[in-house]
Amino acid sequence: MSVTAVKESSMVNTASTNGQMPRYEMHGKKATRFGFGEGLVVLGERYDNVVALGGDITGSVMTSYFKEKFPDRFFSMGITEATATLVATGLALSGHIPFFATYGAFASCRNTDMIRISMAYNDANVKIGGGHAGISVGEDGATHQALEEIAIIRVMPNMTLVVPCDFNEAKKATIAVGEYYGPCYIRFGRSDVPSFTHEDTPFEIGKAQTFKDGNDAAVIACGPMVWEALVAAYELEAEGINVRVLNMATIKPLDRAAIVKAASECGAIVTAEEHQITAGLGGAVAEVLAQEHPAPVEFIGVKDTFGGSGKPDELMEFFGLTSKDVKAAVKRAIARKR
Amino acid sequence: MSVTAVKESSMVNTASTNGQMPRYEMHGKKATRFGFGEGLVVLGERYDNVVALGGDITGSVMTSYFKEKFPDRFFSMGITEATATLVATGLALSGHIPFFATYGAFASCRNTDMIRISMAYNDANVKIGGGHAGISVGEDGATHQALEEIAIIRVMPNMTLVVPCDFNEAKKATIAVGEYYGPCYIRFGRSDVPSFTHEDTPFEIGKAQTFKDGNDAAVIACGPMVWEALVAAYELEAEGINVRVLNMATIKPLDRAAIVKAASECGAIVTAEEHQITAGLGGAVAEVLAQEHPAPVEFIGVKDTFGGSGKPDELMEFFGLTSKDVKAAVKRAIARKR
Amino acid sequence: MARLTHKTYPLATGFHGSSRPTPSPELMAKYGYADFKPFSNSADHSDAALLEIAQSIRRDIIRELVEAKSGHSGGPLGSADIFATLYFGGFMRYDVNNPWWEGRDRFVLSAGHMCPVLYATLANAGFFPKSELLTLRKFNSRLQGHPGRDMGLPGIESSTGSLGQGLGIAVGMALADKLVDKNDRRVFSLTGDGEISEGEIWEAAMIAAHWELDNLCMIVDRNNCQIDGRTEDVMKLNPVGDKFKAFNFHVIECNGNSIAELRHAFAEAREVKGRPTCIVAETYMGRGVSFMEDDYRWHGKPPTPEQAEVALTELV
Amino acid sequence: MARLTHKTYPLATGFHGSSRPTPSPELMAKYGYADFKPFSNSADHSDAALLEIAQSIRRDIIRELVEAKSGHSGGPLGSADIFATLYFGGFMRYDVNNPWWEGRDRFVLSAGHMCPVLYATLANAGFFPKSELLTLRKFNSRLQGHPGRDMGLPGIESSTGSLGQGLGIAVGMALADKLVDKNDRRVFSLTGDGEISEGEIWEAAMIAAHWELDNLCMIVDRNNCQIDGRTEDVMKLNPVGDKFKAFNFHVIECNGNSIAELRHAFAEAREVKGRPTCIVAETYMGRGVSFMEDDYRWHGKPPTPEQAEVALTELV
Ligand SMILES: Cc1ncc(C[n+]2csc(CCOP(=O)(O)OP(=O)(O)O)c2C)c(N)n1
Ligand SMILES: Cc1ncc(C[n+]2csc(CCOP(=O)(O)OP(=O)(O)O)c2C)c(N)n1
Ligand SMILES: [Mg+2]
Ligand SMILES: [Mg+2]
Repeated sequence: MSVTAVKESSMVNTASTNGQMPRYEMHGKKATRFGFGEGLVVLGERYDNVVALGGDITGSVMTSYFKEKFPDRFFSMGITEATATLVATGLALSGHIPFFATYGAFASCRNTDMIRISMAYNDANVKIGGGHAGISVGEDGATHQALEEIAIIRVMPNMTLVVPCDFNEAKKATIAVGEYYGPCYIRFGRSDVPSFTHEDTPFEIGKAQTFKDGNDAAVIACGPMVWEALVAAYELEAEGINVRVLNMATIKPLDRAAIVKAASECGAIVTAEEHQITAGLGGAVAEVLAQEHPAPVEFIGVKDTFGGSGKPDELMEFFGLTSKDVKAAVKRAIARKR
Repeated sequence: MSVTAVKESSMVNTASTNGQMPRYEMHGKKATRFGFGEGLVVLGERYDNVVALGGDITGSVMTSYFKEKFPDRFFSMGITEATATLVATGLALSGHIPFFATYGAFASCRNTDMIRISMAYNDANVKIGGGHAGISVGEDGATHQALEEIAIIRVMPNMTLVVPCDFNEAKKATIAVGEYYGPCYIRFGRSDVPSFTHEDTPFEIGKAQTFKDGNDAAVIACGPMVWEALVAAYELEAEGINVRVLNMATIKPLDRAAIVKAASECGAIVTAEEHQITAGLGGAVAEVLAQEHPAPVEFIGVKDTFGGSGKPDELMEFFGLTSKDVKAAVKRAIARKR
Repeated sequence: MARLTHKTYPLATGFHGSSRPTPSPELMAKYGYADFKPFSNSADHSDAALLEIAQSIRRDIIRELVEAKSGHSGGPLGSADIFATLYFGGFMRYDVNNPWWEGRDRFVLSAGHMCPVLYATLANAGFFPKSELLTLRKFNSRLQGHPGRDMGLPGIESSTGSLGQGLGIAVGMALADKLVDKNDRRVFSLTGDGEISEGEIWEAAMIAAHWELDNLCMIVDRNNCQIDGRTEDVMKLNPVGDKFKAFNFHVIECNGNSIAELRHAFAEAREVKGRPTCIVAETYMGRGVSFMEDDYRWHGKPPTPEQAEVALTELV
Repeated sequence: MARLTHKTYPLATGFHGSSRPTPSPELMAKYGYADFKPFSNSADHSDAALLEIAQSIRRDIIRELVEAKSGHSGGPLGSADIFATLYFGGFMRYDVNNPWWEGRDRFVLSAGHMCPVLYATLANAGFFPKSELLTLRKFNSRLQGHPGRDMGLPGIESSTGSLGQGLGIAVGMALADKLVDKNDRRVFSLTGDGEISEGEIWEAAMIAAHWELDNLCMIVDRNNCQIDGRTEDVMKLNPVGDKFKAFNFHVIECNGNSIAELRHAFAEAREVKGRPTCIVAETYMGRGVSFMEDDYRWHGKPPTPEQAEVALTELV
């Protein structure tokens, strides 16, 4: 199917979907880690059994806010990600709600056995915050650019995994994760990214949110890629292509119904994540579709390579993680419709 | 599509595929770990820069064979899975070919950060052997039943992941992995499982092998589930359903062409693995199909729960990992064909 | 301000839809389990009384294992005196009728593979009927091959089985008690000696000392054995006491097969202020069974029925 | 029997299809890099000569960082004397014209974030032109924010950046040299002090001592600082020397900002037989720059252009 053909066929749906949803606009930029930090403070204010553990980078992952406000409920663990996860488990098995945050590379990899056996198999109410997600970390380079957490966390039974899309959602998601029972992982980023959701934008663990309607194709995205998807979708609208944008903030438990609905109503899917293209959100979506509603999917993500140093924007472009890439993927996906 | 309809439509293909391939028969039972142990000895005989590291369970993961034969090239690391992986890296960066084996739960989870940064990012020629794969471990219970390695290893760039199906293949795969450059993980099991491949059965890293032809559906399996798939396929043949069986011994790099071919020629796929149903072989197959050839897939695997103690057979049945389950899944998959 | 609580004990989920295994009446009769009366927990027990309990635990370990046909004999037998002293000598507060009682002291078995001794101890204390010991490692048993909290067995505070993790969990519990809830509960944790080659043991030790968790008492079962051989051959651990001293623990070295020495050790640990305690308990693997004693090959093997019979006659 | 070898050095893959960044001629002129002559590596250097090299390294660290606009100042400046002594005092064998020479001694920077000092050291030795220092942390630079072996920078033996890993790699290298290849190469590794709270450090230490790797010399940069504050506040590490002694290391405690003491330490380490050596080098974070010295807030910050100018005038 040529691009022209795409345009024509997509015209059919334009009227029915246009203008039904509020258009998201960027209102400033702020890293999602600040939402995590603020959300944790809200939890600290609400519940006196919320505690936090530090991994020597409290000022980077913003547990510093909690530490300042609730010094009696903050405990430094030094640089011991594996054991900090265990200490958190001990706190959880004592009825507390411990948050331990560090860079995602270490929050998901240095302690994987601890997440599996002590946290998940125990069904312990531990909350892990993984910061510095994705290659938008920038100059620190590959070792610090966590691109594997979605695969590692979602394969673990009992785990809940949330990847908020902007500052506001990160704050809401952190609070929700704190109030939810069970072992949870929340993923957030270092660099400033567009803020576009509002205090009243709905967020619920386990529910995808439709951020833009459309039936020509659907982009299922998480984290800051949701904004890139929206930009792509708005631009494509001008070309007469109506793209649905789903914010899949919860990777586990996955909103399977929303994915199947998107595939059956749109017939073509694009997934977008700041993560390896392997076994991540794209993989999760592909699994659901293979089981319930086969459909063409184009994957946006890092193509099975490590990151590297550079400016965040430079890297996002080099690794193909911009709205431009989403746009091209949407066209490829539509061209694959039958 | 009803089962009757399935039978009728599948009849069409019977003639063209029947009898073209040798029928695999069980010739005894032997755990794949013994193949790993023997393969490692062959490597030791061939190359004097092959060395092995022990993790205090050499008699369980059969590095004991190498230790006995080449005591000067075997080094005990105590119980330090994370650092054993690092020591292996140092050996690899010195031009050696180190094998470190322990239970898969610890070979992939206790050292995940080390696999990611020291082994994979370094592109170091380290070989990890992960034993006690799957719930067929039996009585030791959930902590020791590794069900997450495929997801964890395949998300890492540069890694090669091999999951042999029986004793003979485990031996061949171990030798191949030793002679192949790059960071590799080989997964093998504790309990005796049917031996059915032969010395001359082809094995190549990165290539799927067709173990049975058929065009009504294809089962893509790895590890001991390949045998379950064959049993299911032979039984279904008697019912007039011709099932292709692919032995996907290499999960990474994945033989994408074989998967696409299976989907386009059979139209319905079943994946079977002794692994979580999430992000494993099923996920890998679903990713390829979503990108290249959408098709219905039924997943056989552990359904996102932890294992537990019991006899291996009892557990395989409870967790739905028998030929009976594969058979039912094939019928479901065919029923979903359009 | 509120406390957000979710009911978490007991989980007891197990294998959904499957029933628990039950031993046959014949088996129960064979071992005389039907009319067993649990032992009490009291500082008044004589050393001889505690030794008797230790031997009862040992006999139950043999019975568990011979019925399970797989599992770990050596470490459990070697550490039975530690468990008898800790659970029955008045050093740990617990209520078998209310196993999740908020005021209880807690025990985390870091060396999860040694669970047969913990299960036997709990049964001897009356946490659950002894008959259940005969379901060890069977499908859907609450007595998993390695402790599984999902099974909800009273007295099991945490799943363990991956070496080096339980101590960190115990540190978290001790931190919760001392610094968050500010109560006087105590936390105990036992590690194998091979286990202390895991780096997380040293991370946990550093954290416990940093936070001055004097309500934490860890015990190292120093039996000089692990799976592949003698510990000093597999991975040199000595000097164990000096290591924990350098990590700012109060260290007590004692004969871990002597009830009298263990009593002193636990009593001393209770008085220590400002730092956690590590009891390095020198034991013999397989203690009490002549053909198992001090032999690392018994780390992870059950006795045959014939061996079990001999063992039971020795363990009186 | 054969040796199976695959060409592995240099990798130099980088970002496929992208060109390397190059600093402008103006910048090179500003720092006088064009006519720099590398320093030699020799036991004959006086202490004063080595100190001069250390200061040259320090100036280059400032230049790297001010151009990169991000990165770590404190640790690199504090440890420059260690690098100057090790690389230029005749303690390490290497050939800048044949960086992957089989006979070379090796250095693994376990504290990967401290790479600006390693890069500056390598440039001062002539492994690559100084101009490349000005590409630190830029897109597709061989000078990654944390060492990346994929970039193929001469002198970088391993990717590092996840704390606690480099030492284990160094142990593997030392094991390869001493016990497999049976040659006389030596391996050095530097860790931060905060870094030693990672358990893998203690696993690696245990393994090194078990295998009596006297060809391994580790250095702890004991600056008492880490990101969140003073080490003893973030996680108590003292007594550091006793810890390594209990882990069977030969321990040398010295002033890590004294060339004379460092020389003695490295010379002593070379003579030790039967056990690995740990040099606990007491340093000041940010050493040499008045407004950075002993201040943990300079762990991971670059100087502003104004601060850099002041720093460069102080570092003469
Ligand atoms: C992380 C991890 N690695 C390996 C194992 C396998 N394993 C179980 S017990 C054991 C030996 C433990 O030795 P020790 O602590 O001395 O116990 P003992 O043999 O004295 O009972 C090993 C290696 C494990 N359970 N967990
Ligand atoms: C495994 C891991 N955890 C956390 C970090 C983040 N981090 C980088 S440097 C650092 C502090 C290290 O302290 P120290 O070793 O004393 O180095 P110094 O601050 O003295 O340079 C931390 C926590 C990391 N790089 N790796
Ligand atoms: Mg032992
Ligand atoms: Mg420091």
